[in-house]
Amino acid sequence: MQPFSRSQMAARAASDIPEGWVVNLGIGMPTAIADHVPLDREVIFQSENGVIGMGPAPDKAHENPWLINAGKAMVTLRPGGSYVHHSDSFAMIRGGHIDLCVLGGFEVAENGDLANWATSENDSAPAVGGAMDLGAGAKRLWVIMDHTTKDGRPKLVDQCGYPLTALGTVNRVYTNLGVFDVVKGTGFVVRDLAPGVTLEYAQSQSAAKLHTT
Amino acid sequence: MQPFSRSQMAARAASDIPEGWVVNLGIGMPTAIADHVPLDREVIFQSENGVIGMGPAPDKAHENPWLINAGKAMVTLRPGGSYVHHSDSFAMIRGGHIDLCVLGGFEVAENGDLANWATSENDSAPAVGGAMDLGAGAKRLWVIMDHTTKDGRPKLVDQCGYPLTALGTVNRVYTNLGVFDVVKGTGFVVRDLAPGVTLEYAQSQSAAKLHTT
Amino acid sequence: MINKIVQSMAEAMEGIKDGSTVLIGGFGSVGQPDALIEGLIEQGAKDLTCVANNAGTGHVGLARLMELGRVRKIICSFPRSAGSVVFEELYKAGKLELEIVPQGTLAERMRAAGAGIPAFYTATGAGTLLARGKEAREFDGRDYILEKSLPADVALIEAWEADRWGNLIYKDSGRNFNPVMAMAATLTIAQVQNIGELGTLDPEKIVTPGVYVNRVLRVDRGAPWA
Amino acid sequence: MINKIVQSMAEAMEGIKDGSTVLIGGFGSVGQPDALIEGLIEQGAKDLTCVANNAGTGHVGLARLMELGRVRKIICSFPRSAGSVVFEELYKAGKLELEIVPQGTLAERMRAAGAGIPAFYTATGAGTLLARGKEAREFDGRDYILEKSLPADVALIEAWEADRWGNLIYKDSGRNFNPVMAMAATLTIAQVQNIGELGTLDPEKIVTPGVYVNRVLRVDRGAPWA
Repeated sequence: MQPFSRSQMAARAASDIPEGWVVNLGIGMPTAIADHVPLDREVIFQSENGVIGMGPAPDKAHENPWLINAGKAMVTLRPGGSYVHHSDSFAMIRGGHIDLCVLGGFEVAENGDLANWATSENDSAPAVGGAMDLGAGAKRLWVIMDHTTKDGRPKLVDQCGYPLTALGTVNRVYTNLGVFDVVKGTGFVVRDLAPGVTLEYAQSQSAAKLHTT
Repeated sequence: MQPFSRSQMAARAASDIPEGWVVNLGIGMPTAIADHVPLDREVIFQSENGVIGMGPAPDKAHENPWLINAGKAMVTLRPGGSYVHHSDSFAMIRGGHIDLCVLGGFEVAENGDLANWATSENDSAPAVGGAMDLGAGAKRLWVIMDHTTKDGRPKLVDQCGYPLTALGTVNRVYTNLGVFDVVKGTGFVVRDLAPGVTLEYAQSQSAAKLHTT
Repeated sequence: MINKIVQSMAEAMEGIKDGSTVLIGGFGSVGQPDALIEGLIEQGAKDLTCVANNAGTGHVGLARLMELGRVRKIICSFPRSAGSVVFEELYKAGKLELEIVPQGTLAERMRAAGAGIPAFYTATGAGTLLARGKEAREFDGRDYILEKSLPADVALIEAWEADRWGNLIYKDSGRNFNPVMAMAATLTIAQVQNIGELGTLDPEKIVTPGVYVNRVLRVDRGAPWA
Repeated sequence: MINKIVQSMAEAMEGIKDGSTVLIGGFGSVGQPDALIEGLIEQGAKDLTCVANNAGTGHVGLARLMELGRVRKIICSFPRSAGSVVFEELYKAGKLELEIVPQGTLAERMRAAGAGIPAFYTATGAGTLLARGKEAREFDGRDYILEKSLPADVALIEAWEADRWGNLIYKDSGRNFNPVMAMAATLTIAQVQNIGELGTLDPEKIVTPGVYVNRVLRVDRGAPWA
């Protein structure tokens, strides 16, 4: 059994992004997806802080501390890129103009619910950032995350236990075990499994039914 | 009796605009006010179509057909001027950032109501333009108009008969007979009368009580 | 390679359906996509709802589209102006539906559609004829009315310069309704005077990011008519 | 002559009252008005409600203001981040009120305040913990919640260049919250790196018209810290 490495997960997600899409990548694992999209496949990466058309991280000689992404890392602007302010940036996000958003997740439910911002109802100071805006506003929402928590609990679930970020909007989940579509009325549908990972094994690591077809 | 001419009315209103105000002038008589503000008294004229810091009309040699005001006349941009789109322009208007708007009027009531867009309830296609936005949004609303209609009916009234543009927001009225403040709880208060115009005469031309002090 | 530049008017107009809501940019003739309106006349879509600041003048452009019986409804702030003869006639004959919207509310309703806001409150129009049938509500002692967003199928807009990503730069007062209309429509088609290589438009001057633009057609329009 | 340029920090901070709601621009350190925050610390106003994307890091700037007990409440989208030690401590001790707002809702609530919109509907947060106590409503079969505008007494912002009318141009990702905060506050104070003669700022590049700005202070800040 060869579960996908993080880099392989990111590459797998990247390979599913066609040219021309406007894409917002969450902080952490999602950000790595951009590294796997070749520059000649023109994908427009948008960042909440108003950068449209981000390019790769600059080399030392071209660092520009005024140009950062939502993760506060220095980035570059591609030819054709532009800047907007926060309200215009989120108008773009909330108005359905982002073709795809990829976020990390604590849990994804078979109805497409996402929990990724607070680990308990009692945590009164969780950091939500732009996750709820992206979760509700993007045309497509993919989640990239390990299939289970570090202590082995499933993260694909029949119902989220953690507080929700967005309701019913996840379309696909990339994990170390495979790729799973979230289909309205059906639930998780296996699209691909990592080499050597059987459906039975993936199911045993999930707390929701995995469908085929 | 020497009622104010239109030019004198405009000059009178212009003299009451202090340096630094952001001012929107309605189409028609209000537009003429700008001509009476000397350029060295810096007043920022804003136009609904997104021009901030308009200057005087261009001479023939400097006409620019891309640069017009809300009345669709060619204008200039002063040093320090800028452009915004329609939604940003009206955000400025509706958000209370315009110090003064001057509009024409059919009727002004003693409670500050303005009617200036439709001549009857039955006219189903009157042109409202930006009048309701300006009437509701500007910090101060002045009206410049003849004291009576062409056939002699008073335009300062106890209650508007024409459909309303904005409710209770007129602060001052400039007419050919004088200048009248609209004071909450009192009504029209005479601020100034044209040379030779008596209070009695002005009152006889009005359908609302004119107060002094 | 992303390339939103189309080579023909037919390509620009492709797929506009009968019954569409069409936003038409411009204020006066500045920023008005004259060529695209002609293209729409040619293209043939009918039963349209058109949204513009005015209801057309003379017998060209929007007025011509109306005259041809292709417009079911017009949503605008200023229907009657000098030369709005076609509107006057059709409206009087009961052949045209009209929705009058205050100019700022019109712009904001389109911005809301583009920004994912289905409805918002505004003081504009509260207590007037235009508040009829609208929900009223008080906030902090002031009266407001609820206005719904105004999304559209198509936006026809004009800009000064574009690149193949569809980024747009405007000239002087040419922005007006164009950037908000670009946000509000599913299919945004821009008529531009100039096309620059990707990367030549100053990122700080781009007002409409290409994200909002689907097709760009170069039209050497010259100056707006007075 | 309009001249919004002030010569000293004391002049910039004049009149900020106890109990004020203060907006603080920036995202990360880009566009963050560090000098003005220091000026506010010096100025002394207390019992403040501060609005910013984060709740401060380390023991400088906003964190320092909080540490000094001057902040009653913080409204932000991302309170807990690496280094938000002062926030953590005060919050745990019950010495700081917190309102968590999704980042886009935060920006839009300020834009609404600036645009005369007392409230608007959004899908962001609908059905989540952050919808508690908020009115919910369905439009076209989708759930939305009502969000109120967020007006303020003071905005502290940063920009790249200004002129004496208060027009502002930003640099790269330096716009972020600054332009919307400028709209939302009664008193907007901008810290800028450069001041140009009136007329030297490109009118097509001015993002914040001086109409929204009350005071400008030149501060040679240099590059944002990483």
